[in-house]
Amino acid sequence: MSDDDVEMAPWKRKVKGFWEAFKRSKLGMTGLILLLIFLIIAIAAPIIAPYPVYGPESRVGIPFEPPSNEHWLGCDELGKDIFSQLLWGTRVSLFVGFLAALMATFIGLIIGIVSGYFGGVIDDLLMRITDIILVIPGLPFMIILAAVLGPSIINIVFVIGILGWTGTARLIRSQVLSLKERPFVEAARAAGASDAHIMFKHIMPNVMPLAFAQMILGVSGAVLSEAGLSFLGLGDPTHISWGMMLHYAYEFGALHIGAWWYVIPPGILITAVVVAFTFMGYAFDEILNPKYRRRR
Amino acid sequence: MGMREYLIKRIIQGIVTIFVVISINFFLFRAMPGNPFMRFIESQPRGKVKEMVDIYIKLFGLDKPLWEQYLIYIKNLLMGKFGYSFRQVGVPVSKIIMERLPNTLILMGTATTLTIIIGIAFGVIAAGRRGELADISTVVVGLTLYSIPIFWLGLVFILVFGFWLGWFPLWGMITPGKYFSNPFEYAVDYLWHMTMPCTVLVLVSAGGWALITRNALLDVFTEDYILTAKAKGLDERTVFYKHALRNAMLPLVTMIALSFGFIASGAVLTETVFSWYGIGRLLYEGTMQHDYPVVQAAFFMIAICVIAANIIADILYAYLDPRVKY
Amino acid sequence: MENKTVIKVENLRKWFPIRRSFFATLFSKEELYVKAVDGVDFEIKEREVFCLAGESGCGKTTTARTILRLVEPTDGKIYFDGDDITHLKTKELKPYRIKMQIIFQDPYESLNPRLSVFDIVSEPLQVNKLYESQRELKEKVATALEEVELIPPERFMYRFPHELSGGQRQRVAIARAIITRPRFIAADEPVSMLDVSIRAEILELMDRFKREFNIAYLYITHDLSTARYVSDRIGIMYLGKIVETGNIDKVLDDPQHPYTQALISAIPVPDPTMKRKRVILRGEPPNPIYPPPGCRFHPRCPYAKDVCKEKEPEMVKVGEEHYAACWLLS
Amino acid sequence: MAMLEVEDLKIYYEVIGGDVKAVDGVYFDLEKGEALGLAGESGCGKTTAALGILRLLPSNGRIAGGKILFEGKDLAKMSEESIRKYRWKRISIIFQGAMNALNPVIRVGNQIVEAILAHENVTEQEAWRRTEELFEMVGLDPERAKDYPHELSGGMRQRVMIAMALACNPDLVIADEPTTALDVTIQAQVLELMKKLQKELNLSLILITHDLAVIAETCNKVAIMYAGKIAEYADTYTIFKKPLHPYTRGLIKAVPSIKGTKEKLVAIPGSPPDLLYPPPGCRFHPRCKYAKDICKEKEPELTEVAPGHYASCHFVDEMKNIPF
Repeated sequence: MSDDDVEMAPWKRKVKGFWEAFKRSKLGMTGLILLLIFLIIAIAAPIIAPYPVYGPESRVGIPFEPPSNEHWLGCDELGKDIFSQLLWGTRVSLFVGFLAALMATFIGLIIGIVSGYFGGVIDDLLMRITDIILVIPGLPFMIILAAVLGPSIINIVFVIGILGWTGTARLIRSQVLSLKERPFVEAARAAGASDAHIMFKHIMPNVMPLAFAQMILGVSGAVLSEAGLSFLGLGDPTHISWGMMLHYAYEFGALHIGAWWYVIPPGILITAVVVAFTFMGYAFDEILNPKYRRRR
Repeated sequence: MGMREYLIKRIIQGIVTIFVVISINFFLFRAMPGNPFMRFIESQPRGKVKEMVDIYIKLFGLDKPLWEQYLIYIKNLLMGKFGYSFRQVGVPVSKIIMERLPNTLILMGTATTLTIIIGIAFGVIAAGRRGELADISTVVVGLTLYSIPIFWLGLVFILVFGFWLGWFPLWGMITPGKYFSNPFEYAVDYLWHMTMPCTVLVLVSAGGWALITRNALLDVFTEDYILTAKAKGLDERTVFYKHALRNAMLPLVTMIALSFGFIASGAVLTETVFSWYGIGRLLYEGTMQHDYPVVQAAFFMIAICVIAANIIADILYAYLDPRVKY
Repeated sequence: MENKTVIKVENLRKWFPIRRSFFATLFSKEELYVKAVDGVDFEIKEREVFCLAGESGCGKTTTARTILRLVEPTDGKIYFDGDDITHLKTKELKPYRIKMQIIFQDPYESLNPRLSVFDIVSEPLQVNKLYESQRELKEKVATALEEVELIPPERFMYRFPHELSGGQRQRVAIARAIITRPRFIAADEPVSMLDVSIRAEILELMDRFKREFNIAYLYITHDLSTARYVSDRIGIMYLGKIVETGNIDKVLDDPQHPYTQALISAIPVPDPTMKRKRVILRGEPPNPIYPPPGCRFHPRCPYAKDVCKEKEPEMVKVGEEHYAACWLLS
Repeated sequence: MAMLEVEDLKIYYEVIGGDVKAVDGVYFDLEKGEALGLAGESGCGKTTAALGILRLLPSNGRIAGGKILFEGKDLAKMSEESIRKYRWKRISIIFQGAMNALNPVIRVGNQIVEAILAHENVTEQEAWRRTEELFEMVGLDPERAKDYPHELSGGMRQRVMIAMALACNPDLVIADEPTTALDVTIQAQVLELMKKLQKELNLSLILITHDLAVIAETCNKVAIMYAGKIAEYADTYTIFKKPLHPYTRGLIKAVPSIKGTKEKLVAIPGSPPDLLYPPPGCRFHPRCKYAKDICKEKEPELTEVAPGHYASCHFVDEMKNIPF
């Protein structure tokens, strides 16, 4: 470490240290670049999409028209431009993915910390609930819940988020259990620190990186779940998403006429977005998960 | 506490979980705003479905208060009475379930077994060649496979191997209208139909398995007892299989248990795409057709399978790890 | 002038209940306890180092944590400057927290890896609101760092623990302990994780503060050789009890309790010319859930008599400033 | 010719930023029945040297030079196949934390039987009988051979490790901090046992520890390591009573003793160097109170100052006149 580094603010050095490690991970950087591309697409979709995708004026071609110069990826069963829909679909995937993962991580973090820090009956109760939710089959339950709640983007976010926190909660709890036995927590208590101070100042900063890695991995799961639910016809029909496009492709017999331009591109984009988060999450986990540290 | 108490404890936990699933099943359909169950019945035109209402009112006590309905519901479940389908009017749900269950068990059983074997094999290869091409490609390919939406891979397979190349049937479980002279012919046709869905399931899940196996092994490699085993002059195979793999199996068994829920999700999507008449597809069809008794029963069966598989995995863990204090 | 007593402990007990799962309690109703500390008495004066020594699991660390009220005592009394603090509530305890500090064994574990040296050292001031302005806070931290010879303080203030050597980390831990000018410090094996070549520096530092700030130390260690150099008085613990106590030189040079004798003879001496006869103890310390009846040491004692199996020995005076609890001596 | 001769051994670890020279020119030798203490502070390379002898280095470590002659054959250049025949049969090793050094899912007896079967042409029953004999030899109830490691106490596990190390009647046993994790009274039991067995079986022993007192009581020769190099090497009496190297002197002054006069403990200022960027010249010079300019520039060689007494310091002769 050089002397200049010491002059930097501590948090800047922390971020810098993390970035140095992350930069070395080819997987992580690939994921980050992919994510940046998708973020740009999501923001710029209205500008860069060649055709409108909502409303009657979106029927710009012949149904199931194959790719051409006007329609790079052909048209769907209503004659809507597929390429434009793909660009717009990025928004739903990222929105649902981020929000659901954020919700799941938040619930998981709170339950993990409370359960691990306070222990006893609270811990017992929360962990039994976690165990139960952990074995409830995810997608089947989401299907039922989504069907009962009705199709809307917020419901989809809720349905995915409410089931996705168990892994995070368990991981954070086990971290907190070991953290709270560490002497620095005891030292803080000996100095007169309150439970709140210890939780926010000592426990939180030590579990946040892990929660962050969990959230990134959670986004990939959430994007996949959204795609699955939408494909099954439980998505929000007022918004275009890639899963929804595949739903219509399947329903309206794209397979029977070999309309590959309708079937293949949405899946590639779902895979690419999920890959971005999976790669990044894997890289974060390798850097931040204390379990892996001694392996290097 | 000995093994027997542990078993009792684990089974009690399982029963509690099943009880929670039953409650979710009940309240979701009866107590949610608007009571979806009654709403469906009331929305039906005159005809046979309306007649079902009387049967349901009698069977599940729909005119009674909610808590009483709940008790009746549990009692009926315990006696195996799932009610009658709304769509296939008058057909007991239990009959539909029993027709569908074997198909799911065959497909999922085969796919899961293959996944675990292939996944572990690749994980072992990757861990043994850490940092080499085989390892790096296992990580990259594994993560990518994990990221593919399973239903889409199904669609691509249908398009490529079914529609364009014509190697495999597009969907279904047996060739329609075909006459089978013996059970063997039937089995061959069944397996031929199963090839694509099974392959898709294995492809998507095996990547994750390979990664988990690899990481578990790499963790074990840093342990001192591996160094001891090497110092003892044991050959690499013995060190690897007797000392490393056996310990790496422990986290794997935990992961097997946790992945059953994931497998169930894969089942619903795969069965739907390939029109495989199993419980997963039944759940989907039921949801789409608002056939709530069928949905409830299908979800219940899936949950039971997952919970049972979990208990088995936990017992296996306790058997493998002498340190488990139950 | 007679030094004031800072810490006084009377018949201190700490039993940890064994937490069992709900299911286990269905099969057996028996309540089990780990009797970590089971009746301990001592006092520590200003500028005095009292050493609690013994093997792992003998209860020495638990004793310190109980005195600092980091764990709740099961029984007994703790006095600080004559005030009974045994059952004070969190709020009432606050003024005492400033006056009592602790230093831990492992400087790699006792400093939060995500906090800077400034955050760590200033924490006691921050949580007790003992500063007027950020400037004052910074000055106080700088002074504390200078006192532990981390000079210049600006070079160390914004580092993270992993950027420091083991010795430097332990200095940071000491800076945190002395920043509130405590009257009492419990030092739990403060040098046992450090390299031999730097131990003396840390011990010297602690000795300097003892004289400058009139600190009373509770020095906890399994290493009697180091204890010999830094302590004034010592208590030898075995299975939750003090078996022998008194002036450090008297206890170490003329041990009276068979356990102390065995313990001392077991310690290797860094001198190849010194040949000693060793007392090798049989077996290992028993489980503190089921301590043996009578004298707790009797199953391993080479001189055990019948009475040792039945009745617990009382502490008796065996010399000037020297006490031991053994049936052979009474 | 000595049984084991280590000459100019160099072991480097490859890390981001270069090579960590953990062991950088180490010499010592050992006769049959001798006990050598390898002493030094954390990170001085003593454990690496031990692992290097048996070629058990982690994947980023390599032997970068030097010889390890065992009965004249160079272990450093041997094929993986041939060195395996030396492991345990001729040279066995006891690791520090016995909890982690034993496989948690295999019964301790089986872990010993496995070692016997790997090297001796005996049946499994015979191997079990031998294991039970070994258990009695180290003072354990042979019944405990059927236990798993977690069912034994720390002291018992270390005894199991000793029994395992003796399973194939090796000529040399390397013990890496065998008693560090144990309580003093248990440490005394284990050390006493090791001393007894070493004499009875005429074993050669390399005892690696940071605790000089343990070495004083167990070994007849001592090599003091500092920052990957041998600072001083002599018989135990000379090292403790007439050391010449400033580091050895400092170390011995820093060690407290339960017996004898209570002299003031003196620390060595500073801390050991980062072996990724070791200081030029003598590696000890930044902490040495006698350091002169030459110490910063030129690396001292390990020279024989008296028969069997080696030290690597530019001012060895001057040190003879400075009383210890």
